[in-house]
Amino acid sequence: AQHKQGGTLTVPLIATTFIEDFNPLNGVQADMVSGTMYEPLWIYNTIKGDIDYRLAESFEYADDKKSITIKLRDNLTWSDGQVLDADDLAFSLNLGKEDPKLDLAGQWANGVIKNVEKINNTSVRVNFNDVNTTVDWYLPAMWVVPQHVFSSVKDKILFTNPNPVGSGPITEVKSVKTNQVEICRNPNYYKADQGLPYLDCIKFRQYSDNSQILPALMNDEIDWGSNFVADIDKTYVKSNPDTHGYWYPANDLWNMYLNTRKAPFSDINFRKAFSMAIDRPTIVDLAAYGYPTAEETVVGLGQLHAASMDKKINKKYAKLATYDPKESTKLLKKAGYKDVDGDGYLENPDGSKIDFEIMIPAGWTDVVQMVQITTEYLDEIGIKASTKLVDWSAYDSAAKDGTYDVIFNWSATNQVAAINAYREYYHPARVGQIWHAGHGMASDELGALVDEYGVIDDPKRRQEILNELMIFTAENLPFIPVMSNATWFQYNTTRVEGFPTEENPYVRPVFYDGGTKLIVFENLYAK
Amino acid sequence: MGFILRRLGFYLVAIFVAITFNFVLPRLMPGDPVDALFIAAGGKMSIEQLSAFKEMLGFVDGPLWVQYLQYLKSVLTLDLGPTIMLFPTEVKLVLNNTLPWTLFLVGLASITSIVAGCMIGLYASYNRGGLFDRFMPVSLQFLASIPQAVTALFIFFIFAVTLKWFPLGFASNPDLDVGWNWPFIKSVGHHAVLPLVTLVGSMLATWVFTMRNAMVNILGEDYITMAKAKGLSDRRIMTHYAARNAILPVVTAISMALGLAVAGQVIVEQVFNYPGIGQLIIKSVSARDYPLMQATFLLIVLCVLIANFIADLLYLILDPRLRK
Amino acid sequence: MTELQRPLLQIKNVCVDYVTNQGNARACDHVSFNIYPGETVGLAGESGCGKSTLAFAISNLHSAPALITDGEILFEDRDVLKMNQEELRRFRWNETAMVFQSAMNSLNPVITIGEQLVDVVLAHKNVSKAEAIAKGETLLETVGLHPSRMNSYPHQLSGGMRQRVVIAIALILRPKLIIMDEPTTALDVVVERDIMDELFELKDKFGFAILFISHDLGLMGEIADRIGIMYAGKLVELGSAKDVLESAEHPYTKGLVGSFPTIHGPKVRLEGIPGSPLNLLETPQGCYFQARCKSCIESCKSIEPELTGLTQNANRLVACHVVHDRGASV
Amino acid sequence: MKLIKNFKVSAGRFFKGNPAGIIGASIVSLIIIACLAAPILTDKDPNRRVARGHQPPSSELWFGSTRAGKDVFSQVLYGGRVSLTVAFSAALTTTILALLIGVTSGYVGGKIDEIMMAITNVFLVLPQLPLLIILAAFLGEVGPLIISLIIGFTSWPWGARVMRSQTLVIRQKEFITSAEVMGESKWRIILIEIIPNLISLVAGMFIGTALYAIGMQVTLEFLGLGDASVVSWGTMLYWAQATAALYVGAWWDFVIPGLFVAFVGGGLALLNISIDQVSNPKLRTGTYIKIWKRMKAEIDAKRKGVQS
Amino acid sequence: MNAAKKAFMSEKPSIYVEDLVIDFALDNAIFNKQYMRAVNKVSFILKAGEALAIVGESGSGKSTCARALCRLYQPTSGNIWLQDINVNEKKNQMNQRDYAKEVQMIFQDPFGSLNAVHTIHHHLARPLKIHHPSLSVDEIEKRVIELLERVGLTPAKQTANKYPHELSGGQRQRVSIARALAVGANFILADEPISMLDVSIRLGILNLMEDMKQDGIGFMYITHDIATARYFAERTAVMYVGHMVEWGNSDSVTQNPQHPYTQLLISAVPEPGIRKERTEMAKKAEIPLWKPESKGCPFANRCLKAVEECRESMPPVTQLAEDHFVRCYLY
Ligand SMILES: Nc1ncnc2c1ncn2[C@@H]1O[C@H](COP(=O)(O)OP(=O)(O)OP(=O)(O)O)[C@@H](O)[C@H]1O
Ligand SMILES: Nc1ncnc2c1ncn2[C@@H]1O[C@H](COP(=O)(O)OP(=O)(O)OP(=O)(O)O)[C@@H](O)[C@H]1O
Ligand SMILES: [Mg+2]
Ligand SMILES: [Mg+2]
Repeated sequence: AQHKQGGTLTVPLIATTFIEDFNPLNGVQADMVSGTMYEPLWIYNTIKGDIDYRLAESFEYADDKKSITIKLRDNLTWSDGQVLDADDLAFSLNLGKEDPKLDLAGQWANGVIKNVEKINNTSVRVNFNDVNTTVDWYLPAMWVVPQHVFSSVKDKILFTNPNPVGSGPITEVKSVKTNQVEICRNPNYYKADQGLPYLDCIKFRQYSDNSQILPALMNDEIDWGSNFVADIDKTYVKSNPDTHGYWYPANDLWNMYLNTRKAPFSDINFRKAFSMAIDRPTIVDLAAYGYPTAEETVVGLGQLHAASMDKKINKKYAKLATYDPKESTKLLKKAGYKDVDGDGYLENPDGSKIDFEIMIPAGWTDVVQMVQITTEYLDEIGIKASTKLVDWSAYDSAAKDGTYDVIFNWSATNQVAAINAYREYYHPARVGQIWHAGHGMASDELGALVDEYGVIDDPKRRQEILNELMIFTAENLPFIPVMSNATWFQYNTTRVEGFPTEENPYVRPVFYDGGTKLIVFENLYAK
Repeated sequence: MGFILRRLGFYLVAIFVAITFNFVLPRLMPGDPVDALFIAAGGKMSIEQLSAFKEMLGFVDGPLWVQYLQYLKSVLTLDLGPTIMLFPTEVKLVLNNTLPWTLFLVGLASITSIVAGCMIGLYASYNRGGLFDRFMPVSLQFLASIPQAVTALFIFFIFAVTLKWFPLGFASNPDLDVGWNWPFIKSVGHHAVLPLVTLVGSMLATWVFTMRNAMVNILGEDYITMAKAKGLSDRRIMTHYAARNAILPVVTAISMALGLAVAGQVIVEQVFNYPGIGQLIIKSVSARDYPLMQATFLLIVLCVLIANFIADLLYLILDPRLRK
Repeated sequence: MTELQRPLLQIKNVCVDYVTNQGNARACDHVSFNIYPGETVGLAGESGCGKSTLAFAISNLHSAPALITDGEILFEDRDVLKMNQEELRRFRWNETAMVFQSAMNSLNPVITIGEQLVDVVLAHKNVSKAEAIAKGETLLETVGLHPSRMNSYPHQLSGGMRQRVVIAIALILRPKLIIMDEPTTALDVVVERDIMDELFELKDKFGFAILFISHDLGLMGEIADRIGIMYAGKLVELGSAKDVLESAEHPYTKGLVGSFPTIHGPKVRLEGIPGSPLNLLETPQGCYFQARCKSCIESCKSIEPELTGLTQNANRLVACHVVHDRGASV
Repeated sequence: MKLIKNFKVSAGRFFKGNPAGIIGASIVSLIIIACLAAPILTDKDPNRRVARGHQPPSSELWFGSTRAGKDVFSQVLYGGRVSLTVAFSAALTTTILALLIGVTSGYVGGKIDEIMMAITNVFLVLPQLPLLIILAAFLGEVGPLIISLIIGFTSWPWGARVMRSQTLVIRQKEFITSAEVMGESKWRIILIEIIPNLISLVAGMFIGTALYAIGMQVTLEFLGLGDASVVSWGTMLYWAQATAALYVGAWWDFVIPGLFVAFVGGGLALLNISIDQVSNPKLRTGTYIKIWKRMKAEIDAKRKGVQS
Repeated sequence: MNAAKKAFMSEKPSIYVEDLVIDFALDNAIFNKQYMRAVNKVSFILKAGEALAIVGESGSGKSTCARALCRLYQPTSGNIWLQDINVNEKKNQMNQRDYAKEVQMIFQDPFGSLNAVHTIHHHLARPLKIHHPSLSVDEIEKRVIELLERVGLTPAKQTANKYPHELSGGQRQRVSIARALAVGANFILADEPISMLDVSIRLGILNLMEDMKQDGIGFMYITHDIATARYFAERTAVMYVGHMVEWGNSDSVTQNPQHPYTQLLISAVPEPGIRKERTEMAKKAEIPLWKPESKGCPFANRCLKAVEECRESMPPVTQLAEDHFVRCYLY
């Protein structure tokens, strides 16, 4: 549909203060820059399951899978009118070679890319060290920057890029204040002939935390919120049902990560009992107002990757994700857990006490409540557990080092491919690096499976690998999947329309992701 | 002169203690402070930047005193460096954006409450035992004893969210041009009303009581009776003889009150989304942004000390007994 | 000081009460006496007998909890108690000035001596500030202080100097009456002597009357023309200084006089007054001195003695049954 | 026995003609008693779900339920125990520290005094909340105990200074010299001769610090720096704010803990005012003023009458 | 100490103060500290059963002497002998309690010298407990009553249970005296014990002290009021700016003052009925601040009869009569 041009979109950003820094490479104000001033090469639209080509027209792996060729659109220009061509792309790709901090896609650092070659004015070939079939997932995280600006910049991290020259729909900085930045239409946008973008400007407003977003939404001060809002139906929607709406599509999977090195979590029976002891739908309902989706299986992928799952496997393990306290109790009893000292709580088979803590950073209010309710359910089957609110840094080190009893945390299930989640769960190279591999069950065998996935492109073998990992997860339960979180998305159609909705789900509206943000923005128009 | 020098010396010591406090704290933290320190910085920093940072915070190799000297040097040369949470933004820039608003709000609130409080206190003491005297100060004190978190949220919810009389946040309307133009000034005023009311409400009672009690004490002094016997008018006695003496305890109380004003500021900025130092300290603390946190803390200390010093000077002007 | 002269100040039946939560304490109980122009009247009595209370009443200075409940105070026939605020303001200091018990406390510590001198002039006289300052300076010189002291603060002066400043302030409007409430008790004898000498030089010069309040009967005997003795809010004896000190009539006065060892006289054991002062909230029937009196008789316990003249000398007023009975029997 | 009688007498003297004191004491003691009697007044566990979220007050749930479905009434009572314990233990710590430091410094004098006072003054000018925030953040999750300790250990300087200056006044008094001349030990002089004279100051300080500690605790917890899994008035407010209680119309979730804090704070403030008035009767607006005014009016009228 | 004095002292309990000097630091400076000399080379003897009055203007060092005698101040130089014990000497330094048993002090301010929070009983029982630890509770009780009766506070039982604020100034001063008696001290240093009391009750206290003197207690009576000094004390010493300028038998000193300062002091005392002529000397009443390095007679700058010598060195002691001494170049 064609819409008239004009209008401004106001969006909130959680920040301390705004500053004049539009450098996509240092990420100081990434949310202002990515997808707005700078376009990605292409975007994976997970909801539609397709690729939206942006600056690139196409990409293609070589037959030997040892290189990828990226073809840019013709007649691309920078916002200052200069031509955007393969030189810029090659320059941008090469930035990561010298300085790992500029390696936004991370493909130099992990040794994938060997070198970058310009083929012609619009094409660039990226050569690999080894066979690889997954580079295209990561390249959208890399921003193409104008060589004519950045090549003369000495320290590309400290550079503030005060007069940004970009490729995206809005590039012209109209005003920078500590609490508002306004950026407007790119006069040389490559889609200008299609009348895009419809909106003239975006105003970014600074808010210091979530609690200030709700009143701003209610009083129509902002058009697009991406924040947790408590009891949204009773607050935001109720304050003006005609124009206030929200859509919370599923996001990443949240798990209770168990430390399988310690009793009682070292016992698979205990882990299974744990999983069956909690009533996922009720937890989601009470603690999170029903916004997330309760997980119905335990294979570790979540709603976002439903397409990658196997129905049979899901069915086989569904009972582990179903609330069944009787079964839990039975299982525990069989495994030798008894209340020896008569305090009303079960002890380990060896007689030692069970009393563990589920760790969660203070301040994550909705998930804190989930954990609290989880402990109540555990209490019902005679297991003593408590919620432990910790400081973020303590959480970080416990999660990485695997020194926790239990932590509640997200997973890497919101990435393009399902295999990424398993890499984070099980690849030995990730242990100690990230939060999801501290459960103690990562192994070389599982790591090899994950690695194999990345060098093949046979869909059948790929599915086999996924199935194997899913079964391993469900059989061993190193973590207990609880729910797929929601994508926080509130819209206000008082001034601007065209937002994705449940009825018209053209993209998963993640504001903090440059790609999806761009797709939504392109669809917005003033009323 | 001696008095001023002594006070200045003392403030130097106080700053020194604050700086040392900053130095010691990260070292008291469990675990490896350097690691924890740079979580927030992610992978954005180069090795060189990281070591420059460490040096700035005194985390250099060598014995503690070497670290301490290094740290002192960077503080004394005002080498505040970049923030971690907004890396590579300079700490100075962030402070620049926030400090003026805090000074504006705290200053205005302090002055308003001191002036208004003293006037109410004066009036109450003048009408000793009257209805006003018996109820006004006590009610104000009652109000002031309600934690600011409660009053601020109530005021915000009622006047900003529900009635929409006042804006939801910011120090001015973000759409206006910053400068000495009337719409902007008006907007600044409009945005300051609710935070100001909250702050003043919580500080007022202190001054009312300080002033009233000082006045009541002084009105019993012989020199007041003498002034009365001299046939001076009541007004002159109150303003010239009594109030001038009663102001002294008020000035003394300033040092105490300033600390509290800063405390109020944190909550008020948080609730009313007012862009000041108070928010900054909370944010930097939760993000473990050491450079920013330390700079903020030092800055607050510095401001409080300067205000204290001004109070000292005021005292010196008002009380001839201190001049030598 | 003859009766023929018109009195400067007539105190008639003045009562002053302190209102307390425990009841009213009458610190001045139907006190009456006159002060004539140029005369020095001494008022003596132990601590708490109401001397200062009476002094305050003369300028109607009392504020809560003190209240002048009865009587008249006629200054040149105008009743001070009936003046309105403005009349009262103009009356104060213009006609009667006051020197308070302690000079330390009666000067405002944060205001210069000069200002405290000058503002009284400005409040009462229609003169320019410069004139007022000039006046202040002359007066400082009069009391023996250098005019440069105008810029000093009270804490920069010694006790004696401060007392002189207070006297200067009292004199600046040339009042007809100066009330001195124990002006020198806080000072050393030598300084006291010095100031008293100066004061009486000034009195000779300006001719004001003095109401002199003191504990010190010795000093009083030296300077006063007439002496009044107060006990528990009542005036119990009044007469010429010589009479009162040398042939005291009231047992209390006798006791008081006998409480001062002399420097030159014979060394004998003195007895003073037994017992302790009366609590004004628990006053007995009859004479207030009965509990401490050695010659107490029956009527003392029921009838309040009135302050009346002695038969032999109508100017000697005594409030004592024993004395009057004796007088009557003579 | 004598102690009780003494207490009765002094309590009587304290409250007589002192409405602020009476009101303050009743409010505070009422709330304290209610919190102590929590198990009697309610059979609900403050940490357990007892209803659906945000149920309005009813005969079943007197003060409604929180978003998490917990009983606000039992939370406010049990939470009060925590908050009041924090406040009073912080106040106790502070008072004891201030007393020890102030009195020692004032009585012993000399170099010790100079050093102690230098430290005190430095701590006095360092703004406390930022200090607390930073300390709280560094100490990680700060439960009620830590909060009470950090408030207790950072609030003493003002009190110490007041105590010291009062001690200096008392030290000048001759009964101290006479105790010294008599050969009393220093400790006995401090404990038996000096400290009892500071009682009203100590009481005022204790109450003032308790008031301050309640405020600080609420502030810290409200800012999310406390341990949100412990029920206290501060965390109740924190949760109410986090679950947008006011916005969804669940005012009770916010107002009830807010009112309790407000009443305790106000009650303590009233008590503090009356302690001031007792230690300095000049400040008192006693009943005698009323009587005086009435009498004065009568006499003025009489004088006028005579005049006209 | 000369032999004569020593011999004399062993007859009767006595305290001999020998060349007492006390300096106070004027400021807190670390270098170049300034000192003032509050007491300069003062010597006197206190004897049991006798009173020595010390008179002088404010700031002349009277209280400082008394406090040094109580060991509240450490003398800068000079000795205090209790019988034959040099009290301040390191090797035989007495402990405060033993010393306190000999010497007690009573103060000027009847409001300040009793602790408002304790009963009268406490004030009297404490010294008994400290100095007579062997006493039983009942005995202490009995002694307290006896003491109160001794100082004329009857009924003693009720008084014991009262708080200081329930007593009048004179009664309080009696309690102070009783407290000194409770210790059992032989010497009482009375620092202006009546100056803050009501005129009507001053004499009561003086007479009480007089009676105690008869019982063998030695007094040092500090006062402004030279008339009461003569009334109460056998011997009188006049101090001026830390120096004893004239001393001896009270009657000689007051009736026949020799030192110009004493003469000034006595001429200032009011005498009923006599309007005195103004004395010239008093005009320039500038009292010097005495420093350790100051020299001459402190009164020289006010003295009309001062000669060159007076500004150079302090005059030596001149004995005018058997018991009358003066330090002045006129004699
Ligand atoms: N504010 C007051 N409230 C109650 N009673 C008071 C008050 N002020 C004074 N009195 C009482 O009034 C009486 C007289 O006091 P006043 O000051 O006149 O005595 P005085 O003779 O001047 O004593 P002194 O010689 O000590 O100055 C005293 O008994 C005192 O207790
Ligand atoms: N603790 C002290 N520190 C410093 N100076 C002191 C101290 N005590 C007394 N002085 C000074 O020593 C001098 C003598 O003081 P002292 O108290 O002995 O005088 P006094 O004769 O007792 O006077 P008064 O009659 O006023 O009591 C004074 O100048 C005083 O300022
Ligand atoms: Mg008086
Ligand atoms: Mg003295």
